[in-house]
Amino acid sequence: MIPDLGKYAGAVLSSYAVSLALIVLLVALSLWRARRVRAELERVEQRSKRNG
Amino acid sequence: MIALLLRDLKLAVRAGGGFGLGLAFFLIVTVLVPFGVGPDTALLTRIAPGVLWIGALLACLLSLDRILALDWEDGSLDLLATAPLPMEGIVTVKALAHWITTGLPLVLAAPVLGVLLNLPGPGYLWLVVSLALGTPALSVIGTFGAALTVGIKRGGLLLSLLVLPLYVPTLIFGAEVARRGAEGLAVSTPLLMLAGISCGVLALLPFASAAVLRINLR
Amino acid sequence: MIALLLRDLKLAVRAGGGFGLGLAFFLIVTVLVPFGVGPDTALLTRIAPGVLWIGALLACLLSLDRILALDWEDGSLDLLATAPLPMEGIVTVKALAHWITTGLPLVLAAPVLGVLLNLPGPGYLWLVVSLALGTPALSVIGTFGAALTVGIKRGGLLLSLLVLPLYVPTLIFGAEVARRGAEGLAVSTPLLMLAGISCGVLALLPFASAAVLRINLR
Amino acid sequence: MSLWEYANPVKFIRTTDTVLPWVSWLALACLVVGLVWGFFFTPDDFRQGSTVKIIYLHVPSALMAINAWLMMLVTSLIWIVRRHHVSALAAKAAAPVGATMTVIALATGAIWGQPMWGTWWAWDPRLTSFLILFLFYLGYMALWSAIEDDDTAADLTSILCLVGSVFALLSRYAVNFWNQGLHQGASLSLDKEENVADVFYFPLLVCIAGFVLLFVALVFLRTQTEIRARRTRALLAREQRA
Amino acid sequence: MNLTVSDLSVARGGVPVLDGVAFDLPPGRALVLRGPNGAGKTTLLRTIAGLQPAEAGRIEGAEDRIAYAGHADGLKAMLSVTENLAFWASVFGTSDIDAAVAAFDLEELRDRLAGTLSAGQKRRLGLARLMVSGRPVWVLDEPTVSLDAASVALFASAVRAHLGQGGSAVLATHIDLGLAEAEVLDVAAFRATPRAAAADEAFL
Amino acid sequence: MNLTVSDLSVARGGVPVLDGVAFDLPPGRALVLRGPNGAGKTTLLRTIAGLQPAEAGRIEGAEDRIAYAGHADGLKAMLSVTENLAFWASVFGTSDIDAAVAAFDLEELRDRLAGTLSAGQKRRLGLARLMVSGRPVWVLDEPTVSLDAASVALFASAVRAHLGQGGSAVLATHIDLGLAEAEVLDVAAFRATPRAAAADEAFL
Ligand code: HEM
Ligand SMILES: Nc1ncnc2c1ncn2[C@@H]1O[C@H](COP(=O)(O)OP(=O)(O)OP(=O)(O)O)[C@@H](O)[C@H]1O
Ligand SMILES: Nc1ncnc2c1ncn2[C@@H]1O[C@H](COP(=O)(O)OP(=O)(O)OP(=O)(O)O)[C@@H](O)[C@H]1O
Ligand SMILES: [Mg+2]
Ligand SMILES: [Mg+2]
Repeated sequence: MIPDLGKYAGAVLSSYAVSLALIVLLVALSLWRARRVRAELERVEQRSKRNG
Repeated sequence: MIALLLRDLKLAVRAGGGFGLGLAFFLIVTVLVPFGVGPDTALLTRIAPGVLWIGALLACLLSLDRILALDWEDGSLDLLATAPLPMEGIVTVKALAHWITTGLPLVLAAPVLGVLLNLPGPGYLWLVVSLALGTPALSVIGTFGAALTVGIKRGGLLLSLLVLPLYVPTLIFGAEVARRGAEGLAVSTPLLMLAGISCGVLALLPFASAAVLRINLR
Repeated sequence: MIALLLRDLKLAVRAGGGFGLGLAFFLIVTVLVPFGVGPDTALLTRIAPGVLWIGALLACLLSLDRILALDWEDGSLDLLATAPLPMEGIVTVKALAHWITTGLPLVLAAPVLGVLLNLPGPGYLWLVVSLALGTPALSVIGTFGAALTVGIKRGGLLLSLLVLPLYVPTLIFGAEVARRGAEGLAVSTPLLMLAGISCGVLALLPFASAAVLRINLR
Repeated sequence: MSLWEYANPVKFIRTTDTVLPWVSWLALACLVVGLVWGFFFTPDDFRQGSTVKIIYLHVPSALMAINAWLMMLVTSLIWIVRRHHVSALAAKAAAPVGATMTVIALATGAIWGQPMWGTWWAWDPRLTSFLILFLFYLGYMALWSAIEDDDTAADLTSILCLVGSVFALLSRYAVNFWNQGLHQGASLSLDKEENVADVFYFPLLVCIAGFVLLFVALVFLRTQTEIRARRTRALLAREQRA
Repeated sequence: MNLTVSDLSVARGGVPVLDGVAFDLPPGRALVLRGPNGAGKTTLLRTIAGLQPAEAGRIEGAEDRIAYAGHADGLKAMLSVTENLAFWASVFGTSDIDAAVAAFDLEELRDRLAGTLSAGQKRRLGLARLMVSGRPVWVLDEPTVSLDAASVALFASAVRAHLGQGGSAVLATHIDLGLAEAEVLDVAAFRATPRAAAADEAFL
Repeated sequence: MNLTVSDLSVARGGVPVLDGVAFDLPPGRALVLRGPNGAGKTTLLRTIAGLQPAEAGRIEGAEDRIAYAGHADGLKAMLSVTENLAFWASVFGTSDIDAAVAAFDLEELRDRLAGTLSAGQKRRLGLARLMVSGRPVWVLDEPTVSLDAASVALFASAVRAHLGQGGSAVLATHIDLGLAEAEVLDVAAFRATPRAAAADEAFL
């Protein structure tokens, strides 16, 4: 499946691994924080609506 | 005691003076050196262990004035002194908090910065070992300096001046371990000395710091 | 304005943060370097101009937080802001006072420290010239950083982080002048660039610093 | 309708909410297609061997690293001149993305450098100026996080961004002067003769598109988050006064 | 020239604190601000002194005419009493500090470093600075903190003398200053309705 | 256990300030120190709290029994009101902060960062710390600075409750606290005769 990368396999694979890991980390963090903040806002909005 | 440690860590994280900044300073010093001495790789390789140690030392140094001065200024130190904590405990906890926020991140980041300066392969292990052994001593000695200068407004520069000579033995043996390690030589003698200095400092200096702090408070 | 300059100088002398300390820090960094990198003379000669420049830069950096933070803490800055002085004038005077207490002594002391690092003969002149041209820029840039971080308690480390990257061009050209000078090469291009940077920074940055300070005061 | 209407936070959230899924899926598609194409279906370079595959990550991330800063510069200027909150928050949102891109460019470059130049790191001007750019990102983010008041933080960071850009440019020239480099020059320009061979070129273009879209999606998402956080704080403050 | 404040809204930390503050202060008059802790006196005074922008409303007759004294005294611990005063005198372009020294009974402390004064003595020095500023409008935030009864009286007579020379003063305080002739304004009456600050409005 | 001070001499900056101070404070009683600015109240209180050594004389019943509050409040701007109090509670080995919060009317401010409080609110928080310390002897230096009338009353009733539980208090102040039952000691009576400090004696 994986193409023959020859003697540079380590370099190529590790650079893909590092980059993808960083991207996934960034996306995950952004999504996680987006979720949390959105939930928090909803909670506060509900409450302030109830209190008038 | 644990409450104090937790508070200090919390403050370090919140007040934007925490883990990141000491590290960033370390990074910047490492980056500046090539600008100063030129980009020659062979030259950089030779001075790498020394530069990394000096960088770590300066990063430590710059954050020393946060150890006690903040608490002094807002009066917390007076209040802590009247609290049921031994002064020795207070200074030890303060040094520990400083190490966790500054020394530990430096130890972990040093290998990455070693790459920038073309540190040779076998050097990494010994660099990390020497920093792990040496930075606690730096924090404890620094706390002593901070206790000495605590009454002085913005004593940062004076603090550096007092502490730097005290750092010399640690620096010499620490850098020696890292350098010999990088060159593949035997490291046991300086390593033992470094460990000895660290243990001695950790065991004895807190008493001196506490004494000095008591004098400064009155 | 002159009153402010005189007051700052007087305070620098009295409060123990003045001429001596920056210099002493410079000295100590220069002395630490051989401990860190080992005592090889040829090696030291090669890195001498760079090390001296980096030492000067760090000595400058360490004293930056005295420029504005002290006045902020005791409320003088609020009072100065309501006084009939333009903010641009205030920051310029502050930078000038910083240069006189830190930059100028470094320029004068650099040749002496050059001896410690075996700086080669022709290097002395160019080292002094480059420092004389470069340190005013360091002070002005530093004042900008100090104005940015003035509201932040013990922002010293953050200040360094913000200011150091801004120091890069000055450092590169300054160290280049000193290094080429020491090696007997032509220095005119980096010298011109260094002078250009200094002039540009001196002419423009005070406006940015004043703007930033106004924002921080409100 | 003027463009500035999107500077209204509510309007911004509403618009981006409809756009965001499209951009995100498109980004994912481009990234997958580009990277799979590049990784599996392109030949090795005759000189660089299989390491040439790194280009699909290295070049797009390097481009985005610079462009993210440019975008922050523009939005900072907009904030200073027109004081649109979304603009300042977008700059804040973009910084960590740009910083990550810089790290990716640096890391892939370093990994590439090991087989090609025999060293992880050399003080080549291109590399060095990226390192400096990374420092600027760090300082910018640290300043944002150190100041409590939002508008003050926006003001100060945008001025830092302006001043920093000037100094970043200066550093670029300084570094160029200081050291001649190992790194190849730009060869992606459309009019130059020695473009990379087409086999590498097209997947690379797809990857670049993927990174751009990813950047846009992330900035939209993070700006929304910042707006919501800000709104939460405003609501809480109002509640507290009541 | 009067100090005229009309329809002023002030905010602190992004939260509106006072709304619709209005007063008119002719030369020779003093205005005492009262209000419970956290009412917004400090915020109002800082706004009048130009240290922070107003959310809305206008302040006239303040430009370059105000001498401000806040919670902090702005003294340099390492300068003597005389040096501290002389510095502020030359910043404000005046030169006579003797009157101020006499008015606040600092004669004996003239050559002491400001850092070695007691809390009340420091405060007296901080207040003496007002006299050397030569500015017509004094804006004072809790000026009598730490002062003993005798010093409060000294302060009251200094204010009275200032008013007599055509100056005016706005003071926030919790205690009685012995300034019977001053008008009193209770800022609690202007408490802002709970709403977002101008900076936050875009988000609501 | 009484707090007994006998024949105490205190000095500041190497200059003797008070001589022969003596008093005896049984549980349940409060002592108010009075005296003009610079009389030496702060110096005396710091000595009693053990923050500086006495020149001569003895202090009994102070060891580990004192909660001190000086001119500075020792608050951390970046910690919330609750966090500040909880920290001091755990340092002093107590755990209940709710009583203190209630006594000084801090309920609404619980989650605010201490840095965003007004001057009087900060002071209230600083005083609330006394209650969580669980110490029997309160040593307070101008505790009511910046407090409005309502807060002074809160403070007075907190002191009274403390006395009622068998605690005692020494307070320095310039204003009237509404603590009618407290004894008053005028430190001006103990003013030191001009002489050298103990540390200087060897040179004379
Ligand atoms: C850590 C270090 C590195 C950094 C920060 C870096 C940075 C960059 C940047 C910014 C670009 C885009 C420039 C442009 O298109 O004008 C680029 C392109 C490129 N880099 Fe690197 N690089 C690094 C290391 C390397 C290494 C080690 C190699 C391979 C030997 C390499 C090969 C390339 C190639 C082939 C391109 C595409 C050039 C083109 O055609 O535009 N880079 N790099
Ligand atoms: N960041 C913030 N967020 C919310 N409220 C704040 C913030 N900063 C200050 N406040 C509130 O603003 C109000 C006004 O404070 P200000 O210092 O003006 O009061 P003051 O009248 O001077 O009180 P004092 O008599 O105690 O000095 C206070 O209630 C304070 O708690
Ligand atoms: N270094 C010094 N040299 C000489 N006298 C000093 C020095 N430091 C302080 N003093 C004096 O010691 C005296 C006692 O000061 P202290 O702070 O105890 O007074 P206090 O009663 O608390 O006054 P206040 O009511 O103003 O707070 C003051 O007159 C002060 O000026
Ligand atoms: Mg106030
Ligand atoms: Mg006192």
